[in-house]
Formats: sequence, structure tokens, C-alpha cells
Amino acid sequence: MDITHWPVLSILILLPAIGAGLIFLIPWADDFFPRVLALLVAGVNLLLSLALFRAFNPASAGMQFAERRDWIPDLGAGYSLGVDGISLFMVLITTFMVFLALLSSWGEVERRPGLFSGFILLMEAGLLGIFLSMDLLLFYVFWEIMLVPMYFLIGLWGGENRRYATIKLIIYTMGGSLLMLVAILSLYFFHHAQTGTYTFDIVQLYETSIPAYALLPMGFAFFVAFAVKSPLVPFHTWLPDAHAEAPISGAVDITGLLIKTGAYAFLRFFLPLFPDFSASYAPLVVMLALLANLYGALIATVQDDIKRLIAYSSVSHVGLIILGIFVLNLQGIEGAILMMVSIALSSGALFIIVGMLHKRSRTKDISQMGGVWRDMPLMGGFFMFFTLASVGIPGLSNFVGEFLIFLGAFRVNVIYGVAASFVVVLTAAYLLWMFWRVMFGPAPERTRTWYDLSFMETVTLTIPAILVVLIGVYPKILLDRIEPSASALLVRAEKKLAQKEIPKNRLSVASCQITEDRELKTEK
Amino acid sequence: MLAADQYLMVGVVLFGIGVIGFLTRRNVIVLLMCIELMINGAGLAFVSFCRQTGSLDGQVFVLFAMVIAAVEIAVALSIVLLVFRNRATLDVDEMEVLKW
Amino acid sequence: MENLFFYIAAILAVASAGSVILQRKVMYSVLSLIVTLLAVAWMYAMLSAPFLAVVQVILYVGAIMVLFLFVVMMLKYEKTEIQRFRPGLLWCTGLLVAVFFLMKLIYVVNRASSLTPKVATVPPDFGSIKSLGGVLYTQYLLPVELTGILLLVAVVGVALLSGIKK
Amino acid sequence: MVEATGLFSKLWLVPALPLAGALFNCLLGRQVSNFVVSIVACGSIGLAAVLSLLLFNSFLKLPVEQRHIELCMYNWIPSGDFSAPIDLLLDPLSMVMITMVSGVSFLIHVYSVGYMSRDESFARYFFYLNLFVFFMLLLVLAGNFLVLYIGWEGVGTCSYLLISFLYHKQSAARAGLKAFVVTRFGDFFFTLGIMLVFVQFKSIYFGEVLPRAHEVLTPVMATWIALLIFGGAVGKSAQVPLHTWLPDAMEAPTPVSALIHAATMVTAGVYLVARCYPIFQLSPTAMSTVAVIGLLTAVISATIALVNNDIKRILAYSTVSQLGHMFIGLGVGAPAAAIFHLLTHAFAKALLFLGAGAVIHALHEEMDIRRMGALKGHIPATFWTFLVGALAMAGIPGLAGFFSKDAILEASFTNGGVLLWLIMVVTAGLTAFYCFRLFFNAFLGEKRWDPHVEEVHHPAPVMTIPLMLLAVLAAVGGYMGVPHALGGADRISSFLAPVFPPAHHTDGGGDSSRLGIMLMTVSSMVAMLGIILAYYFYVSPEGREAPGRLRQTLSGVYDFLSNGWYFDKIYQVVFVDRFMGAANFFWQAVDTSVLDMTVRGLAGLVLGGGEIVPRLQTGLVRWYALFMVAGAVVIMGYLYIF
Amino acid sequence: MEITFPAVNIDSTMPQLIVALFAILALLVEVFSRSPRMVFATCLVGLHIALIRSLMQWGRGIPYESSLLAVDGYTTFFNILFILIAMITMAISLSYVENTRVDGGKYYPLVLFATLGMMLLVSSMDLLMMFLSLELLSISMYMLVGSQRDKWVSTEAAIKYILTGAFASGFLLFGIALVYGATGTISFSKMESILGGLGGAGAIHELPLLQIGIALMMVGLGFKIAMVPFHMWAPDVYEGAPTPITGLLSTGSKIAVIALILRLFNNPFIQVSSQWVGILWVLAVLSMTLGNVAALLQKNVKRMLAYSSIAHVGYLLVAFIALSTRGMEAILLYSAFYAVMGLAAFGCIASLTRAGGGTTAGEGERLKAEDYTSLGYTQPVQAAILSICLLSLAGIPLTAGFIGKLYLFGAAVNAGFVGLAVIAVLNSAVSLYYYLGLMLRMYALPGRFAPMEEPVGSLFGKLVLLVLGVTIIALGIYPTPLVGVIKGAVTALSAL
Repeated sequence: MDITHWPVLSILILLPAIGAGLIFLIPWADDFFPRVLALLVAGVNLLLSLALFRAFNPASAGMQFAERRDWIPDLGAGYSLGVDGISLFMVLITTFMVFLALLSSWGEVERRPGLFSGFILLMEAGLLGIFLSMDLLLFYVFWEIMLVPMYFLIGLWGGENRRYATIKLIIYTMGGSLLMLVAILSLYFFHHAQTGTYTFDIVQLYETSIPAYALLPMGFAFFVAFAVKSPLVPFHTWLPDAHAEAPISGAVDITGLLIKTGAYAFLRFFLPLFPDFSASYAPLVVMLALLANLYGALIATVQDDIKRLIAYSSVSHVGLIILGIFVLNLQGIEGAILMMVSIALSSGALFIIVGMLHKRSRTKDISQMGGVWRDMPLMGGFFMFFTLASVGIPGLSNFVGEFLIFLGAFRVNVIYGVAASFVVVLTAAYLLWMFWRVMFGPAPERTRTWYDLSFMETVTLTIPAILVVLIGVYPKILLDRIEPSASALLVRAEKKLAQKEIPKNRLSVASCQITEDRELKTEK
Repeated sequence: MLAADQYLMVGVVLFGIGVIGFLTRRNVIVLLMCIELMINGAGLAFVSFCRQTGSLDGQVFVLFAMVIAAVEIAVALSIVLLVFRNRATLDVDEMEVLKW
Repeated sequence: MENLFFYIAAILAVASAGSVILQRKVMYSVLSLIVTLLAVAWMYAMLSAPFLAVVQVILYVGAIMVLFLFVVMMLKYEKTEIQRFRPGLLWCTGLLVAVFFLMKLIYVVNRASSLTPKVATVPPDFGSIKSLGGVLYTQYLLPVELTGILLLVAVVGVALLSGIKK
Repeated sequence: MVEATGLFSKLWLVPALPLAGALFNCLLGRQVSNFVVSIVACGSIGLAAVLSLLLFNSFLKLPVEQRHIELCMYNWIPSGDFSAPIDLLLDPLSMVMITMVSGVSFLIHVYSVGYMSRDESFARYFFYLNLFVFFMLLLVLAGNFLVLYIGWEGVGTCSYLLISFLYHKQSAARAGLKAFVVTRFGDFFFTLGIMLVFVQFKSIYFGEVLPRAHEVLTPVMATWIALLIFGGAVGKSAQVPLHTWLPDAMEAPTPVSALIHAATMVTAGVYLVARCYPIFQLSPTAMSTVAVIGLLTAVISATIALVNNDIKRILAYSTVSQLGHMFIGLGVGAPAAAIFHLLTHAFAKALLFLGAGAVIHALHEEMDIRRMGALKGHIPATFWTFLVGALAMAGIPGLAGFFSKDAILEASFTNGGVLLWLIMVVTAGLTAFYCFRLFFNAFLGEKRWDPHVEEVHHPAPVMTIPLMLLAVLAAVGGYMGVPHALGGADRISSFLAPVFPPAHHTDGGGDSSRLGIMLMTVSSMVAMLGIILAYYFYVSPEGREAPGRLRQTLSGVYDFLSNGWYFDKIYQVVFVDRFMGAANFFWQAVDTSVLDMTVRGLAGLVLGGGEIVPRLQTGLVRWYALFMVAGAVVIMGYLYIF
Repeated sequence: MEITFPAVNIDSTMPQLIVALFAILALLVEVFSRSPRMVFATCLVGLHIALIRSLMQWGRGIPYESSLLAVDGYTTFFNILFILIAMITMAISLSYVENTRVDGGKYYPLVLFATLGMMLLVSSMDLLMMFLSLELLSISMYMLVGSQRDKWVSTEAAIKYILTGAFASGFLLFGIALVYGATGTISFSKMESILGGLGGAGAIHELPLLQIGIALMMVGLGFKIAMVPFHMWAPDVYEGAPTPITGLLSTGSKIAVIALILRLFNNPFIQVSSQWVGILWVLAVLSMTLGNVAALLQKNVKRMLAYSSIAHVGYLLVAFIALSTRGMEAILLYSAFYAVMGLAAFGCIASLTRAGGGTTAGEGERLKAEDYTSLGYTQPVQAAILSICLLSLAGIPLTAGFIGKLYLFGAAVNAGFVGLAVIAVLNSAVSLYYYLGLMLRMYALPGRFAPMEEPVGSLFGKLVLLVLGVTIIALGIYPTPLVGVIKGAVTALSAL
């Protein structure tokens, strides 16, 4: 399939949007049809993204398959899409996880499954939009529109506390992103003041130099928006609620994707737009990220609600991703991207498993489980596999990302590396402890009725498992494509920093040569 | 010739008395009369300004204001009749079904 | 002399206006208002607006106040406020704010009047029916037409509200 | 470095075969019969073992300077200036290791077929076990630090999986978790070590790092790297203070204990230190640390083994103790001796564990040595092979353990001093004592079986044959390293010599030869003494009361020892409880209280502030008008403040 | 003395004339045919003709020599907008009027008269004209609000509205008097040149009569747009009024007055405007915050929308404060969007009314939030359109509301009012909660045994709503054509 001359990115976004529209327009149809339609659309999208992957030129750092049309010429806003090494895998993981989410929720949604699928498709369109937009306004559009299906997924199919969860989701994410809108507008006007053209085109906006007085508030607004979405401690408390209250595993998976948009936005927008802010405040952000990493792990340890546990583990992992981004070197950034992909897979699969457990046990309370292995060995095997993947066993996907992040952090500052890698011990502890409490131990009688995985469920879990191994064993497939874009990103940031003549004693970005002796002495 | 702004001041006071009455009385008809007071205060101001500036615009305005006042009062009184027919009251404080 | 006339008219206007809002019975308020309107008409006359003064008497006293009287008498609303009068919070605050507003207005207008030109010399037929008519039917023809529509609206509206069906 | 050619280009098959077996058992194990499973599992390992032997054969034919073969599979993690390919390294060290690992694994696999025959998770067991062998082989064949780390974590994972294999037992689950987390704690240091190596060398290849170590590293840096790497080894090889997981790991099925927790995985730490020996050599501090930790471990665990009554735990403590010996060997500059001891210990300990497995099997899962006895007549094959193992372990001259232990003893005498040697000799005596305490209690004396045991299970031939083969190895394995003092060639040392840079001490002069013989004599006598003491305590009628009396006299010491020097309890209080406390604090006090309350508080503020609005909306017209007037007043006031 | 009638340029005031004529014609039709539907048809025909006439006017420079009325791009834009608003109001009224026993024969002409008032208000170039048009608008609205004579709430709303409205008119009138006193003229253009000749804000400050006059005028006008603190009447009246009229109140009459204020501060009072920035800043913040917080707590959907419309006035003021071309564009754009969203939202509510609605509050109508539970499954069309409106009101992208807010906040940021913009976006975030909350309620999964409910609303009404919904989305996705139109209108205003 030669897709080089297609507007493939538009199709990727529009297809699920149209699919969702169709589903919403035919609410009276039987639920079977919309489900099939959704799965079909998601499947086609997945194939399309795979074709995109094949046609992607790994050597190029620039935007590929770019499309640009005027949208609101009055504002200089364009409908501008493109994909590079950073977003390519975000796109792939999105199409993949959406497909998986639909697959896994096939029998799980009892009421209005068609509507549910529609919202999932809408989410897909929004997510892909976020990852593909090359125009700040367009990005913002997708960024905000994403929330609506999310809100409904939790609000309609959620658990008892769903109201509270949705309120939190809205307050946090909307508050953050609307502040960002003001910052976007400021940036836009600054750019106009400097160049005389009104544009939201991200590549042009990269060149804007922001006056010193506005740097901090603007950077902060962007930062908060992305940090909330990521979510970075202390902006994270919406996530456990959102995760815990979304009973459908598919929805949770999508939440998992949603939070990747925060980290992605840091890479795509924050670093290039605010390299000076990033460089000067990187130590602070890194501290925050490390804190998040530790904090999430600590709190996950004492959770009794299995979904909250995994949610907090996401918080912890996200800390790691942010760390990777803000150590501002190639290993860190590549690691962060790999980590995003891996977490989407491993945590996503864990959530699917929890959903399967929930379907049988009707509980999320770990203390109500135990000894499940006896009756569900196959699920136990998958559960173990993905738990181990989350723990970061080499050969599985998470390890590669983790290690690169550690290495990146370690090269910048030994302390960062030490702190980050220490949390891995805790991660192992709480995840395996969870596994123990759920799967091991004497089995109560009622678990007898918990039948093992069906064929469909097995398939649902096998696909991510294969990917986890594939990425773990051969991450080069990803790294080769990420590297040109990631290094271009760093080079651009560095160039912009050089123009600004940031004092040399601040962190230098791409080349993080440290004198190890000195660093180690400080450690001593 | 007396300084026209003394008339103006009378207009201001009439207007003010209208406002005071509107805020303190409860009978709908009295409230409407207070509005008449306010309009008359404004009229007086207009006419005194006319005298000061020598243009006729103010007087024309007052003429129209009177018509408006008449129309407003007519409509208002018809609504008052409707109210009274429904609730047998003219106490404006008793018209509080619509709140919060 | 003119001063005296003014003061009489002014005192009459203000006093009867006060009476409008102080009377217990609506009927007395209506009558007080009539006095006010007449006093105002008097002042119009003194301010070189003879035509307005006439219209004031005819339109206001002759039409509007009659309407008031008519309604008051028709409704026979006997409950007076005084019987149930309690100077509640709303009443007190209202009075306070309104009085404050009045004082503020007086202060500012007073201050302003020292800045504007006092009196313009006007032609003798200033404010006469002829001069006014001249303006009305040339410059302000459109508003006059509009007033016609307004009156039509009032008629239609009253018909709508009173439920007049053909 | 030599490009892999000929047979060596098939080197990758050595780990790949077990992997293939593992995958087969993972994917199809539930569908096929146990027989197929066992054939695939044992067959794949067996092929790997045969291939190892063939490789060994070819390897020996290579000239010494060419005995360094690298086989790069593909570039695994390329990222900027960092690159970590999957590459395999075959040098004398890894050569002997793969041979030992594949060989012992094969035997234990065969044994397991019999041992696990009635387990319903038969396929799962062999999946784990094959996977373990794969990772272990990858570990020893690794050509760079990161590949080694894959194997390192992989074996840890498999260990975890196998420890918790009996999923219905809470104790097994707990032990698995403990093993994983404690070793992971060690790995934390190891990771840092790898990263520090990369930062220093801009490379993680053994072939590039190790030869350049003395050029690149400052002494301080060498110490740091060595200590960090050693941290990993401490965790994996269960050295004090991270040794507590290993005794608990005995929850695993016994063949697993034999393979993972005796012969192979736990020795990975020793292998690692030996592998990075050039770095350790640059730092005397690191060397002494290794030796001291090894010594502490050897002593502590030997004393604990004295009083323990669980047959497998005794062996586990013994393993820990012997690993301590190996580290002493590394620390005192005798890496070849350490590796030699690693090999002989692997044979002997695997044998002992498998024997213990047979005992346990015979007595229906009985593990307490106080409820055994008089098994000699019931399971003679086990009895005799166990005896060989115990003797080898005790260091009775002529058997494998003797040669290797004495090589270490001699090196520690020469390089570490008399005191070190003395302590080690005493420990050797203790070793002999507890080995035979176990042996006598289990096989001799009167029956103290659990009453419901009516008939012993006789081990099937698949179990006894591996025992016998291992017994042979334990008996003769030492002959690959007969010291010069005894007229041997010490072939193992010379074989390994290319891996280890020339040692400080001189090898076998006339003087040292005599000294060596003297040292050997002393240690053998101490070992004999231990055996005799054990016989007196547990077999001879006169001494039967002695252990009880001793226990009463030294009850404080006894409690101290039987609680394992209170390591577990201290860790529980100092780390686990604190950690849980902190976690609870962060959750309850910070997350749900402070952060959540901030949000709720903000929302409450908005809503609470909003409560004013209904009060304002009174429905009263005058009130509305009041607002208008008030608004006008305020605006006027703004424009003209009096 | 010879009286010469002025030459009124009929051509340029044609749309207004057509509306007036057809209103009167409709009254005649009512007298003779007695069929409300005929009246409806007449009015609609009139509106269409007026619309076509206005569209023909668009883009043509029309010379119009009068000090009373302006005819330019700005007025044409608003004329078209008001005619459209009127048409939508009529359309959503049709079944509502029949269901609630309102006298349609007088109702529809009054809507037209109100529209005429709006159109003239925007064109006014003179305080007298302004006052009269405003009164025409107000008086029509008073009666429309009270047109459901059977219902007490409607009557109460009417009396409240007329009392407070007349009170506000008093302020307006007195303010006009003072302004007239200060400047000596009631013509906008003369005022502009007089004030422009004074020389800056300092001199203006020495004209207390002018300042206070404008302040009192703003009280009157602020009342009409329901700006805090002159907003108190709005929720009550909005709730009591017939729902389509609520829509008209919250869109048409508001937009007309805002357009007027825009003209006032751009032409006659341009010298004063900078002084008002501070005041309007505070009022904007108050309007937004109070509106949103109150809507957050409100359980009655109509009142909720009333408060939300107060909040939207706040948003509009945000751009107003910018006092720039960009700000005006934003206001025009948002007004147009808001008209569609607001009318469609109230239209949905109106369309959910059952026939033979009762005489007490809310009977027969869906007012309480609980009434909307799972509406999406029983009344899919109305629920879907209402959802679109809510999303748009909330400013979710791909709806018109987002583009509008983008322009509004953009104008504020551009003018340096970043703080105000921040407050506005935070308010937007708060508002999401209740908009989406209602939406969530509408799509709450129905229980297994939820009672079935017949769909209500006429096909015609649903079609109209559908068109509105599609318009909201279409404008949200591709607003460019409208933006071009608005640029023209704003240029006309500035060029004046």
C-alpha cells in the first residue's frame, strides 16, 4: 500500500471522528452494529498507522506526510499536520491501544456499548489530533476536545464516585489547559510583535523570543497544563479517581493514553518553545519528577483498590518520563518516548486484566481477592508477565526506556540517576506485592466460579504481550526513528538558547558532559 | 433671570425622591408613581439644560419622554390589573414566586 | 418676583413629591403626584417652555393621572402598607442607599453647575408650539413616526395582556 | 578478539536452545503431555550441554591468545553515543561457566522430571526452569554489561517465579517477593555501576572496558565502580547484609533450590566480580571489602546453619557460607580459586540438595531433620550419594571441595594473613559439623518420622541417576585443579589465567608448596574434627544428651543463632515498617488530606461563595432596584470620589 | 412658516420599514383571519423579505444623510443578525405558543416590533432615537414576557420586568439629560466632535455632568444586558417568560444593547472610554464570576441558562475593555455565535414543552435538572442539539463558542489585559462543570425499566433546531466566512 501521496494523517484523524459521528447519529440501531463499526474503524486506523510506519523515512528529522491548509486565515491558524519520529510512535500506540480497548470492552460494557464505542473513537480522533497537530491552535483544539469523551466515559459508565471523579477531571485539566490558552495567545501576539505575521504555526512560533518578564508566567501556564495532564505530583490527584471510577478497562486504557499527551506536549511544545525556561528550571522540574516517582510508588504500596494502585504506579512512571524529558539529553528523551509507549502497553494491559478480574469478582478491593491463580492460571500468567514488564525486567519493553532515562539522568547529575533507579526497587516491591495479594495464597471457595480467560480475552492480551517482548528485545525499531527527531529537537533548543546568550553556568542542554569525579565527591 | 441650574437641582431632587420611594414603598402603583417622579425630574433637567444651551432638543426629548411615560404606565397598569386579578394584591413583596 | 415664583414652585414640587412617597393611602399619593406634575408644569413655563407646560398638564395630569386614579379606584386595594409596615433590613438599606445616591447626585450636579454656562439668550418664541413643531416635523420626523408605532405596540400589548379576543 | 567462526558461530545456540524449550513449554505445555514437556525441556538443555562440551573441546584447541571470541547478534539499544548490542563473549571464564551451568542444569532437569511428576503445573515448572537456564547462560556469555544485566535480572525473575511456584502457600509468595526485592536492591547498585562504567569509558563492552580499566580509572573511581558492582553481587549471591532472602527461598521445589539457589544463580555474583576483576584489582579498598563481606557471610551463616533444623535451610545457609568463601577468594586475589570453588561447590551442593529432595520426597514433604532418621536402609542410593556430597562439602581430602577450598585457604593465608585463615579454618570445621549433623540426623539413628508416614517413597531412576552422576562429579571434580603443592597442574588456574591479570602472589614456590601441604593438613583435620563431633552428638549413644545440654547452657547464643542473628527482625522494623509507615503517611496525610483537600477546599470555596447568590436572589423587586442604585452609587463614587 | 418635510431615504431604511410594515400587516391579518398561523406566516414572510433586502444592502455604500440613523456595514450586519434572531424566535415559538395557549396573533407581531426596536437601536445616531428604539424594544418585551396570561410566573415576570425596566429607563433618561446638559446636543456625531475638541481625558474629567450622565446611562443600559450588579431581574424574568421569549431576551435584546454601547463608546464617548476601562473591568469580572457560580448551583435549567447568559455578558465585556478593532470583531463574532447558541438552547427547552402546559411554574415544561435525566434516549434530537449548544456555550473546540472565546480572550490578551483573560478562562473552566453536568445528566444511562416516553416537539421545530445545531458546529469548524463579514462591519463602525 503506497500511502505517500494520501492525506494519510487527515484520514487517521477523520476516520474515527466520522465513525463516532455515525454511531451518535444512529442511537436507535442495535448495539451490535455500532460496536462492529467501531472495531472496524479502529482496525482500519491501526492498519493505516502501520502503513504509515512502513512508509516513514527513519533518516529524516523533519515532519513527514505534512499537510497544510488555511483554517482561520484571519488568525493565521492553519490546519497543519505532520508526523516525525517523536509522534510516530504516539500515533501507533494510540491506534493500537484504541483497538485493544474496543476489543477488551467487547463484552464488558453492559449498557449502551455502542455509545461507549463512539466515545472511544472520538477519543482516538482527539488523541491522534494532539499527536499530529503542527499548529498550536489546532493542537489546543484537540487538547481540549479530548476531555469531552473522557468526561462522558467516566461520567456515564463510572463507579459510585464518578461524579467526584468527573468534577476533579474537569477542574484540573480544564483549569490547566485554559490557562495555557492565555499563554498561547500571548505567545501568538509576541510572535506578531516580532515578525509582523499572525500565525499559530508551531515551527514559526519556535523562533519567537519571549520577553523576560513574560517568560515565567507563560512558561508556568504551559507547564501547569502539561503537568496536570501528565500528571505530575502535585497535580495528579485527578488521575487515581479517574482511573478508579472508570469501571470499563477500555476506558482506563484510554485514560492511560490521555496522560501520554502531557508528556508528549512537553516534548513537542514546551522544550522548543521555552528552552530557556526548561534549562533554567530543569533542576526544579527534575526534582518534582523524582518526587513524583517516589511518591507514586510509596502511595501505590498501601492501596487496597487495585485500580488506584495501578493508577499511582502510573503517577510514579510518569515522574520517570518527565525526568527523562527534563534531563535534556538524547538518552533521556528517547527513554521517555520509549517509556511512554511501554507504559501504555504494560499498564494498559494490566488495566485490561483488572477489568477481567472485575468482571468475575465484581470488586476492586485487593483484600477480597487472593489465590486467584488456582482458577485462572492463564490470566495469572499474563498478569505476571505484564507486572514483570512494569517492574522493568530487561527483555521486556519498560526496561529499555527506564534504563535510557536513568542513564540520561545519571549523566546530568549522579544524584538524579541514583534517586530514579532506587525507586525501581520500590516499584518491584509494590507491584509484586499486589500480585501476591491477588494471585497467590490459599484460594477462597468463591473463586471457583471465576472462569479462566476466554479466547477473545486471550487474544486481547496476547497482542500487547507480543509487542512488549518485541520492543523489549528489539527497541532499535523505535530508537532509529526517534533519534533524528529527538536530536533535532535538542539542537534547536540549544540554538535558541545560544541566541539568548544564557549564562554559561546554567545547564547546557545537549552535551551533558560532566566531570564525574566532582559529582561523586558531592555525593560523598 | 434665575440661574437655570436651580431648576436642575429641583429636577435632581425629584428624581432622587422617586428613587427613594421606589426603594422603600411596596405598593406597585406607588412604585409606578415614583417612576413618574423620576421621569419628571429628568424632564425638568432637560428643560433647564435647554434654557442653558438654547437648543430645542431637550424640549423635544421631554415631549417624547412624556409619550413614553404614558405608554409605559398604560402597559404597566394593564399588567398590574392582571396581577391583581391573579393574586388580589398590589404588594410588590408578595410577588416572589420567582426567586433563586 | 421670578425667584419667588420659582421657590414656591420648587417647594411645592418637592413637598408634594415627598408626599407621594409618604402617603399611607394610594389615593393621596396620586393626588400629591398631580400637584407635583402641576408644579413641574409651572416650572416648564418659567423655563421658556410654554408648550411643554401645556402638554404636561394635558397629557400627564389629564391622561396619565386619570389612568392612575381609575386603576386605584377600580382595584379598591384597601390594605395599606402602614398597617403591616416594618422597617426591615431591605427598607433601611434601601433608604440609606437611595438617600446616599441622592446626596451624591446633588453634590456632583452642584459641582458641575459651576462649570457650565448659566443661561443662553433665546429668541422670544423659544419653546413655542411653532418652533417646537418646526423641529418635530423636520428634524425629528422619524421619532414621531416611531412614537406612533410605540403607541400601536402599547395597544396591541394591552390587548394581549388583557386577553381581548375578537 | 577473534571473530566467531566455525562452531563458535553457533555459540548463540547455547542459550537459544533452552529458550526454545522454554517457549515451547510456555505456549504449548498445557496442550501436550508431561512426557513431551519433559523431553523438550531436558532435551533442549541436554543439547545445550552437549554443544557446550563440543565448544569446550574446540576451545581447548585454540591458542591461548585467541581464546576470546565475541559474537555480536544485533544492536539492541542504540541511543546517541550509547550503544548496547546483544553480544556474546566466549572466553575461558564463560567457557567453564556454560559447561558447568548447562551440565548441572541438565542433570537437575532430569531429576525434576521425577520429582515434579505429580505436580499439576508440570509444564509451567519446566517453562520457568528452561527460561532460567537461558538467562543464566546469557548471563555468563554476556559480552557487555547490559547483556549481563539482562541475564542477571532474568535469573532473578525466574528465581522469583520458582520460589513462589507453590502459589497457594503464603510463605512461598512472601519468600518470592522477598527474594526479588532484596536482590533488586542489590541490582540498584549494579545499575548505577553500569552507568558509571559507561560514563567513564563511553562503552560497556567487557572487551573495551576491562583492558583499559587501569588507564581510564582513577583509584577513587575504580573503588566506586567496583563497590557498586559488588553491591549487585552481594544481593544476588546472598552476602551479608542481603543474605536473608536465600534461606526463605527454600520454599521453592527442591530441584530449584539445587539449581538456582545452590549451583548457578547465586554464584552469579561471584562470576560478576570475577568478570570485572581488572576493575577490582585497581582498588585495594574494594578488594578488602569483598573479602571482609565474604568472611562475615561465611562465619555468620555457618553459625546459623549449626542450629537450624530445616534440611533445606541448613543447606541454604551452607550455600551462603560457601559463597562467602568464594568472595574471600576473590577478595584475597585468587579469582581462579574462587571460580574453582564455585564449580566444585556447584556439583556438591547440587548433589546435596537433590539428595535432600529425595529425602523430603521419601518422607512425604518432611523437612525437619528432627523427624527423620534411619533412612539409610530405605533409600540407599540417596544415602551413598549424599555421603559423597557431604564429604566433599566438608572438605575431606581427595574429594572436589577439598582442593578448591584449600586453594582459597592458601591464598587467604598468603595474602590475607593468619587471622583470616584461622577464622576460615574454624568455619570449615563448622561446615563439616553441620553437614554431618544433617547427614547423621537424616540417615542414621532411630526413626523419628511423623507417625502418618507409613511407607517411604522410593526415588525413581530419573532421580537417582542424576544423583549418581553428580556424586561422581563431586568426587572427581577437584582433579581439574590439583594444586602444584600436591604435584598437580592446577589446570583450572592456568586455563583461566588469560581472564585474570597476573596475580600479586607468586605461584607455588618450594616453600609455599610445603606451607600448602601444612595448611591442607590442618584444615582437613579440623574438618575431620567437625565430622567426629557431629557423630558424637547425633549418632553415638554417649553424646545423645550433649546437644540438649549445650542448648540449655548457651540458650542466649542458641536463640541468637536460630533467629539468624535477628537480621530479619531488624530489617522488618527498620525498613519494612518504616517504609509502610511512610507510605501510609504520604497517602493519608499528604495525598488524601493536603492535596485532595486543597481541591475540595477550592471547590468548596467556590460553592460556598456561591451560597451567597441564592440569598441575593430574593425575588423582591425593590431589592433588585436597590442593587441597581447601589451599583450606580459605586460607579459614581469611582468617577468622583468626593 | 413653511414646513419642509425631510427627504427620508426610503431605500436605505428599507429593512426596518419592511419589518414595521409587516408587523402592522400581521395585525391586520390577525383581525381578519383570526388564525395565528396566518399571522405567523405573514410575519415570517416579512422577515424573509427584510432579510433579503438587508442582504442586498450588504457591501454597498449607502449614502444616508441623517443625523438620526446610520446605515452602514455595522448596522446592516446587525440588521441581518436581528432578523435572523427574530426568525429563529418565531420558528421555535410556533409549537410553544400553540402548546401553552398564548395569543399568537398578537405575539408574533410583537416579536417583529421588538425586532424593529433592536434594528433601530443599532442604527441610532442620536440619543432620542436611541431612547425611543430602546423603549420600543423594552415595551414589546414586557408584554411578550407576560404573554402567557394563564401562568402566574409569566405575569410575575412581566411585572417585575416592567417595574425594574421602567426604573432603569428612568436612570437612562436622567443620564441622557445630564449628557445633553454637558454637551448641549443629543446627536452622536456632534457629541463626538464637541468632546473631541476638548482635549483629552483631563478635560473630560472636568465635566462631571457628562461623567455622571454616562454612568446613569450605563445603569440603564447595563440593566438591559443584565450586567452585574444590574442583573438581578434577569433570572426571575428569564424563568417566568415564555421560553422562546427568554431566548430572545437573552440574545436579541442583549446583543442590540451591546451593539449600541459599542457604538457609544466608539463614537460619541470615545474620549471617555478609557476612564470606563477600570469600571468595566470590575463589572466584567463580577458578571462572569457571579454568573458562573450561580449557574453552578442552580437546579433549574432555565435559570441556569439565565445565569450563564449573565456570565456571557461578562465575557463580552472582556473584549469590550480591550477597546480595539480586534475587540470589536470579537464582540460581533461572539454576539452572532451567542445568538445562535442561546436561541438554540432555549429552543430545545421550548420544544420539550408538552401540549396543554399547566398554569403553575414549570408544569408541562422541563425546567428542573432532574427532568433532563436520560433525555438523550427519549428525546434524542432535542437532547443532541441542546448538547451541542451546551458544548458551545462552554467553549469546547469545534463549536462556535470556542472560536468566539478565542477571539474574545485574544482581544483581551492583545490589549494587555492578561489578568482579565486569566480570570475569564478560569471562569470558563468553572462553567464547564454545569454545562457538561447537564449534558451528562441527559445521557445518564437509563435504568433497565425506564418508562418509555413519546418524543415531543414538532417536526418543523426539530428541523429548525437541527439547522441551528449544524450551524454551531459548522461555524466552529470553519468560521472564516463569518469572520470576513464581521471585519467589514467593524471597519464601517470605525470609519464613521
